[in-house]
Amino acid sequence: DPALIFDLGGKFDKSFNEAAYNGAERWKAETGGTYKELEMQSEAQREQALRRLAQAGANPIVMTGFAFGEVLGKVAPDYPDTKFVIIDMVVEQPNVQSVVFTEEQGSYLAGVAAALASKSGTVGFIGGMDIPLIHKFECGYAQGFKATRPDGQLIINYTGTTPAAWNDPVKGGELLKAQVSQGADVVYAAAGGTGIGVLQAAADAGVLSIGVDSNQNHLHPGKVLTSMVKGVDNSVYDAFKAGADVEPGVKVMDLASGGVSLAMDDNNKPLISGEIAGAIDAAAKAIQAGEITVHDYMADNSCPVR
Amino acid sequence: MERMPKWADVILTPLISLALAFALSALLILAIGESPAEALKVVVQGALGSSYGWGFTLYYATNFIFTGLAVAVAYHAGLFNIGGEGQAAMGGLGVALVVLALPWPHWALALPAAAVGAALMGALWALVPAWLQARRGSHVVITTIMFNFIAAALLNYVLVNLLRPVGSMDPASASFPAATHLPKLSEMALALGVDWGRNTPANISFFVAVAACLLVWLLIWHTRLGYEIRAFGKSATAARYAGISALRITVLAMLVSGALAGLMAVNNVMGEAERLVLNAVEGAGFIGIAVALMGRNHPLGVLLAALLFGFLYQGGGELALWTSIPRELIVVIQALVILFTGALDNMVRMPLERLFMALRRKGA
Amino acid sequence: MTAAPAIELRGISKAFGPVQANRAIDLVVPRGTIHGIIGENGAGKSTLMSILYGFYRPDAGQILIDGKPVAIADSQAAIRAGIGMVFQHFKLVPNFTVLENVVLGAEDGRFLRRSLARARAELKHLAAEYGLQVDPDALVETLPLGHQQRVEILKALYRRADILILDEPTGVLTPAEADHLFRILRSLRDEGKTIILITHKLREIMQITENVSVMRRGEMVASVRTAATGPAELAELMVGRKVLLRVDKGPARPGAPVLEVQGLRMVDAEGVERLRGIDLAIRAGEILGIAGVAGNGQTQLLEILGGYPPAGATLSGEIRLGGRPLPLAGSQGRARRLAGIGHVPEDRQAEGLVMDFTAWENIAFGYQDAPRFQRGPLMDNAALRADAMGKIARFDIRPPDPDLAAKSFSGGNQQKIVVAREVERDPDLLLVGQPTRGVDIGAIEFIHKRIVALRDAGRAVLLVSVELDEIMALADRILVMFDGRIMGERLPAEATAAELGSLMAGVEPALADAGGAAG
Amino acid sequence: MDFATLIQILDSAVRLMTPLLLACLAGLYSERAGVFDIGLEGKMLMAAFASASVAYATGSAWLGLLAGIAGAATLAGLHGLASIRFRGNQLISGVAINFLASGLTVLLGQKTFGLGGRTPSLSGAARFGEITLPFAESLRPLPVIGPVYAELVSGHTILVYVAFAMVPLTWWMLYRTRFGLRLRAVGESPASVDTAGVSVIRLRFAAVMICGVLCGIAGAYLATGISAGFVKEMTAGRGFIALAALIFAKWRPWGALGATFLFGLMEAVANRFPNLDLGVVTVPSMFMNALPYILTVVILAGFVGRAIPPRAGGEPYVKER
Ligand SMILES: Nc1ncnc2c1ncn2[C@@H]1O[C@H](COP(=O)(O)OP(=O)(O)OP(=O)(O)O)[C@@H](O)[C@H]1O
Ligand SMILES: Nc1ncnc2c1ncn2[C@@H]1O[C@H](COP(=O)(O)OP(=O)(O)OP(=O)(O)O)[C@@H](O)[C@H]1O
Ligand SMILES: [Mg+2]
Ligand SMILES: [Mg+2]
Repeated sequence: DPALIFDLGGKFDKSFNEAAYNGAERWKAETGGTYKELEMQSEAQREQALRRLAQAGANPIVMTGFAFGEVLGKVAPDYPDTKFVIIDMVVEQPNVQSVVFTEEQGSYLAGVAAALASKSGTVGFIGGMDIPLIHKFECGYAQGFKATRPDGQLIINYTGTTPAAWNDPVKGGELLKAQVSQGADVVYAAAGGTGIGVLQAAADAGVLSIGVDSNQNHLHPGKVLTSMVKGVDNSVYDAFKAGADVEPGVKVMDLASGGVSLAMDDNNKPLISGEIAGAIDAAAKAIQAGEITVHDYMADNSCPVR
Repeated sequence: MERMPKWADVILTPLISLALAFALSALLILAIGESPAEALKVVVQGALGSSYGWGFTLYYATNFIFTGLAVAVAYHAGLFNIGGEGQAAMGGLGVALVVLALPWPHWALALPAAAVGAALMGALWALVPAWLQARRGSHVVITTIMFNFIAAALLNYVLVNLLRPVGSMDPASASFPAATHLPKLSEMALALGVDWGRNTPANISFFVAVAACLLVWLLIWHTRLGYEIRAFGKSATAARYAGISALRITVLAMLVSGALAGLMAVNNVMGEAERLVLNAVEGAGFIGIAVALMGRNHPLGVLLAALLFGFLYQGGGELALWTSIPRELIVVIQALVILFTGALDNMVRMPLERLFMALRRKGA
Repeated sequence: MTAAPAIELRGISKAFGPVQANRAIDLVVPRGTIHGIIGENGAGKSTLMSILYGFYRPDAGQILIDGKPVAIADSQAAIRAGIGMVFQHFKLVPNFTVLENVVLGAEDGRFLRRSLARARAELKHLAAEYGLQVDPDALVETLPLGHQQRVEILKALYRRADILILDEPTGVLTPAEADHLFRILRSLRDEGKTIILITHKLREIMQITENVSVMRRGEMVASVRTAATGPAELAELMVGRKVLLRVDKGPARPGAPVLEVQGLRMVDAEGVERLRGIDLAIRAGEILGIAGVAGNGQTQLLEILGGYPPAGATLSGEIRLGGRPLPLAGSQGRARRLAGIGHVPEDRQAEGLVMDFTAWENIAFGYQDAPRFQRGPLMDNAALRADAMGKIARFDIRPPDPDLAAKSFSGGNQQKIVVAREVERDPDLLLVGQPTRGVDIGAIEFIHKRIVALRDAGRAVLLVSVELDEIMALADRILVMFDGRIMGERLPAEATAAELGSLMAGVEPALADAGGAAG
Repeated sequence: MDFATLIQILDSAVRLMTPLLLACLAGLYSERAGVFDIGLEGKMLMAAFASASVAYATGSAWLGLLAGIAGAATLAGLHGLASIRFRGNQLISGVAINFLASGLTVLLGQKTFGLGGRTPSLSGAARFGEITLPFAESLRPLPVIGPVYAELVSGHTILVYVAFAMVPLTWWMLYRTRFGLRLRAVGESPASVDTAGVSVIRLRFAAVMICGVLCGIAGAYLATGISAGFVKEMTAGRGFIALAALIFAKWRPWGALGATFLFGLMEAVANRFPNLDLGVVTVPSMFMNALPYILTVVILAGFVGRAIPPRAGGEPYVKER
């Protein structure tokens, strides 16, 4: 059986753990198979969980989150016959598939959409903890926004420095209000449970928000401009489906492969004008064609625009 | 003459309280539609049923011993140190800086140096609140809470901007060199020819923690400083009469307390993760409060309470890992254990006392 | 009125855990009388009265008021039955005003304004009627103890108490205040109120009571008419053996000056000058007594000499010990002890002892760094215990259990622990504040003997006490302090209580002796 | 900074301080009566969960509020049972309550809604809406007071006004009523209250239950006022900040207003100026986020003297040992 390990945020984090869960459930529904799932309780359990699952014969073992990288590098060689899939991190081992997403590309599109949907010319970004991964989102978003609206204003907030930063909808709402009071009328939230508060407050304040990781358009129909969807669910689904035949190596999930995308559905249809849809499409094509390169914050820890 | 025999007070009362807490937990498990017997089996099996489980239980217990001792030492001086979380986090920074700064040839050299680094950083993080309390009267409860947040911010900054290897996604320091890896208890057992607790994080720091218990016991009850700490904690006016300086005791007690909390990093950062990650403390600082209070601020009590919490933590982890019971159940069980053994203990003690008094009267 | 007694207790028993504090006690107090109760520390006096006041519940026994059995489940019931009580340790809220304290629990209605207004008027009336003046708006913690006691009495009267219990009321009073209190008690009695007075002072029993009951170890051993007995008999009944009621001491043989104080001034943190230029000298082999009403700077003088001036105080002047000047500033407690100054502080519970420490730990308190208590880097707990065992034996500290917490000893035995510690160090100078406050006569006798023995061994003693009797009996010379100044010096043999009393009140007697003050 | 920005920041400060103020006043009642309470966090969390669940189930924010109050009051009763009736250690009891709430909310939430402890988002009458005070719009054009009234004073949920009204009410209760007199007395000297014929246990229980009610309102505000639903651990340390504010306020109602306003204000400022550009360097976001805490320490050290807690605080009332 395959197995799935969720990172510390837990499987209902409204973010990528939940997406992974959804992918696994879809596989289960379609194939009628069973899988083993584990939620991390503490840092020390990572290795324990990996080893126990490997010993129990789970294959492949999928895990979400860069925090597993270190441990997986240590554990994978001990179980050469087991396949491991790690999401959001590259681990170079012969039996590991590393799935990474080009969040900067999806966020670029979100920036384009925000730029065009904004009437005021000011948009916002609200991140959870100030960590490199979230800067990747921020930087892609900023690039898309500035490319579309060079004179526009971008307001950036991070919620905190403790794990509470991911679970503080009250603070998320307040940050949104602060950004709105500075003129922002489209705000992109990459902040887990805090983002729920951002989307809510945006809906209340009558401004647009952009969801993240999963499709969050349905949370406030007609008020969420779009969501930057990371295809974690698909990756998990694919891995489960491939079973023991998962292909090792780095799998880059980018725009081209549909790994990242903007969610379009009935909920946000009224918000996406032809102009916006066109611009998003154009940008997506340009990126796929290599005409636009979206700078990856992780490459050099800096962002060309701010 | 006491109301009841000492053994009844220190053994019987907590055991009955514990039984009550577990009984209530069982009801709760029933209420959420699971089997208490099954859960109990998983917990006990997972935490104590194998050398493997022990390897985790002891690892968690080690963390809690350090933070529990930290709270206990401050408590003896009448200070409530809620800052274990921040101090332990800073201790982690101390360990990382020491280990990464020099090419250590052997762990036996790196361990003492890292311990000093951890203790110094932890102590430093307690120093400011201590000094402010003694000199400016700023309540140590507030300042240590604030310093927890400040430590988190500082660590966030240092890990993301300074210690993170280039190109790494993970807000964590580089991995520590292999030479500085501490011997795991399993490796030590293997050296003695025993196959014990393979691949578990318990490491030599456990002995450091036990030694710390002993040292704290000596400090508090067998040194002049300990005598003065206790005197000051029990009666500040009497301490003045005896020429005991409030500033000196407050600062020293908090330094020792902070250093103990900081030392936890030897276990989790150096012994387990072998690098510094964000939020490495994982709330052990707060559990230390419960451990100290339940252990009645005595090192032996702290040791036992830490083992109990290590057991619950590991057993609960297993429960969440291998059954469909959510991990929060174990938080509730922990809460009930704290409540019954620590706060509702008189609910058991009072009737017991009456019972023993009645028995005695009949016997007399 | 003569028919039923105001109070009748039948077979009252009370145990605190294993301690039997009261054992089948019977007591009858006729209406309109003052009834004394005496007994050693821990005899159970306070417990018995607390039961009468509904603070504790008896394990067995019956209470009759005016011949009718009443159930006194709590203090509310006692108050309703017309009982008021002034506790040994006052039950006042320190940071409340006098008015708030009086009103607490006896408010009229939900809102305070009415209650406070009525209490203010009533207080004025009571003050005038009984001479119980206190500022109704003063915070209780700022009042001298004598005034706090007035507040307690006012509380009882405000609640229209018919029966008033006073538990060791004179322990905190100056002689003048005590006289004043007794006048009040007499006038209350004359109005038909019934009063129970607990005291350790036989003189007071003889002076004011009609009947007296003696308690020993939880039992009522005797109840007699005061006129039919005398101090010696009472003392013997109390202690169970013959007690010396006078301090037995020979003439002093003073030697070289040990302590010289010159121009000592102290301004406290609030900017009030508490000591206004104190000059004094004590010689080896003499006891210098300082008399004065509490609150006239004696406390501060002792604290400064002991090396721990009040926080934020500014000091000036000079203190020399054996000719060498001592530094004034900072916390000098350790240094003073090393220099040979022992100190029995005024407040044994707050200063002299750590109440949660065991007896043996307290035996080293303040001397924890003495070399003989150290063993390498550690403290030599075995040596401490051995030392404690010796002191417990020599000072007859009861129970002789070094592992008992200080708070579990009775007041007298607590004081013995402190005295044993300070006296046995054989200091060159012993500072003693209120050594026998609240202590029973057996223990008083013992403590006085040890102080005299120290003097006879050629040591200097500075004795501060508000008990004029104690000063007169112990001191070789007497200084009287008033308002931070030395008002005059007298020799005990020549001084009269009246003369000292007026000095204590700040009044120079007509024949003021110009060069009186030492220095 | 212009006037409009100032108003916006103050407006945000008001919203952010409200849960702190309620929790701080809650703690004030309890601690003034001599019962320490580090379980404010847990009680708020429980209330937030209960109110969100019931509001979702019934569609009524008011029923949610009642449920929140009931949830917090249950935990308060537990605290009272442990620390008053059974004379247990008040700090331990508080710690236990925090753990209990943290676990129970998620456990029950998962059992009920299956969303990992989250409740579904609330909308419509299941939330407390913002109230526009009379004349807010017509007064808006007036200089200064117009915007102050229309933006700052008007436009909050009812619970915000309740919180602010609690300050004078608490002051009045504490200093002008019989109950307040006894409450203050029992925290300073329970024996005085006892010998005055008033039950210490009953008084303390009353105080602890009031504390529960106020924590209940605070929690309901978090889940059904300022946001729309429960998220696990959503109190995010506010109970501890409220405790800090209480000490800061020296256990006085108006002080509580000031202290919690300061915390709210600092958070609002940090939210508004996330990247302080000092010309040469830009202060990293981490430090802007920590700024409220750093400033608290500075203010505490610089301006606030020793805070003396109620004398009998933390100690159970024992008359027979
Ligand atoms: N919930 C709380 N509210 C306010 N203060 C608290 C709370 N919990 C703890 N404290 C403070 O923390 C300390 C608790 O520790 P401890 O029981 O030793 O008290 P303490 O001896 O009164 O302390 P202190 O030395 O400050 O007088 C107390 O000082 C108390 O004021
Ligand atoms: N609350 C209590 N809990 C336990 N024991 C107590 C309590 N109060 C008094 N005792 C014990 O009961 C006995 C009688 O004490 P009580 O205070 O009545 O004596 P007393 O005659 O008033 O002494 P003193 O002259 O010192 O005031 C003592 O042994 C004392 O230790
Ligand atoms: Mg203390
Ligand atoms: Mg007594």
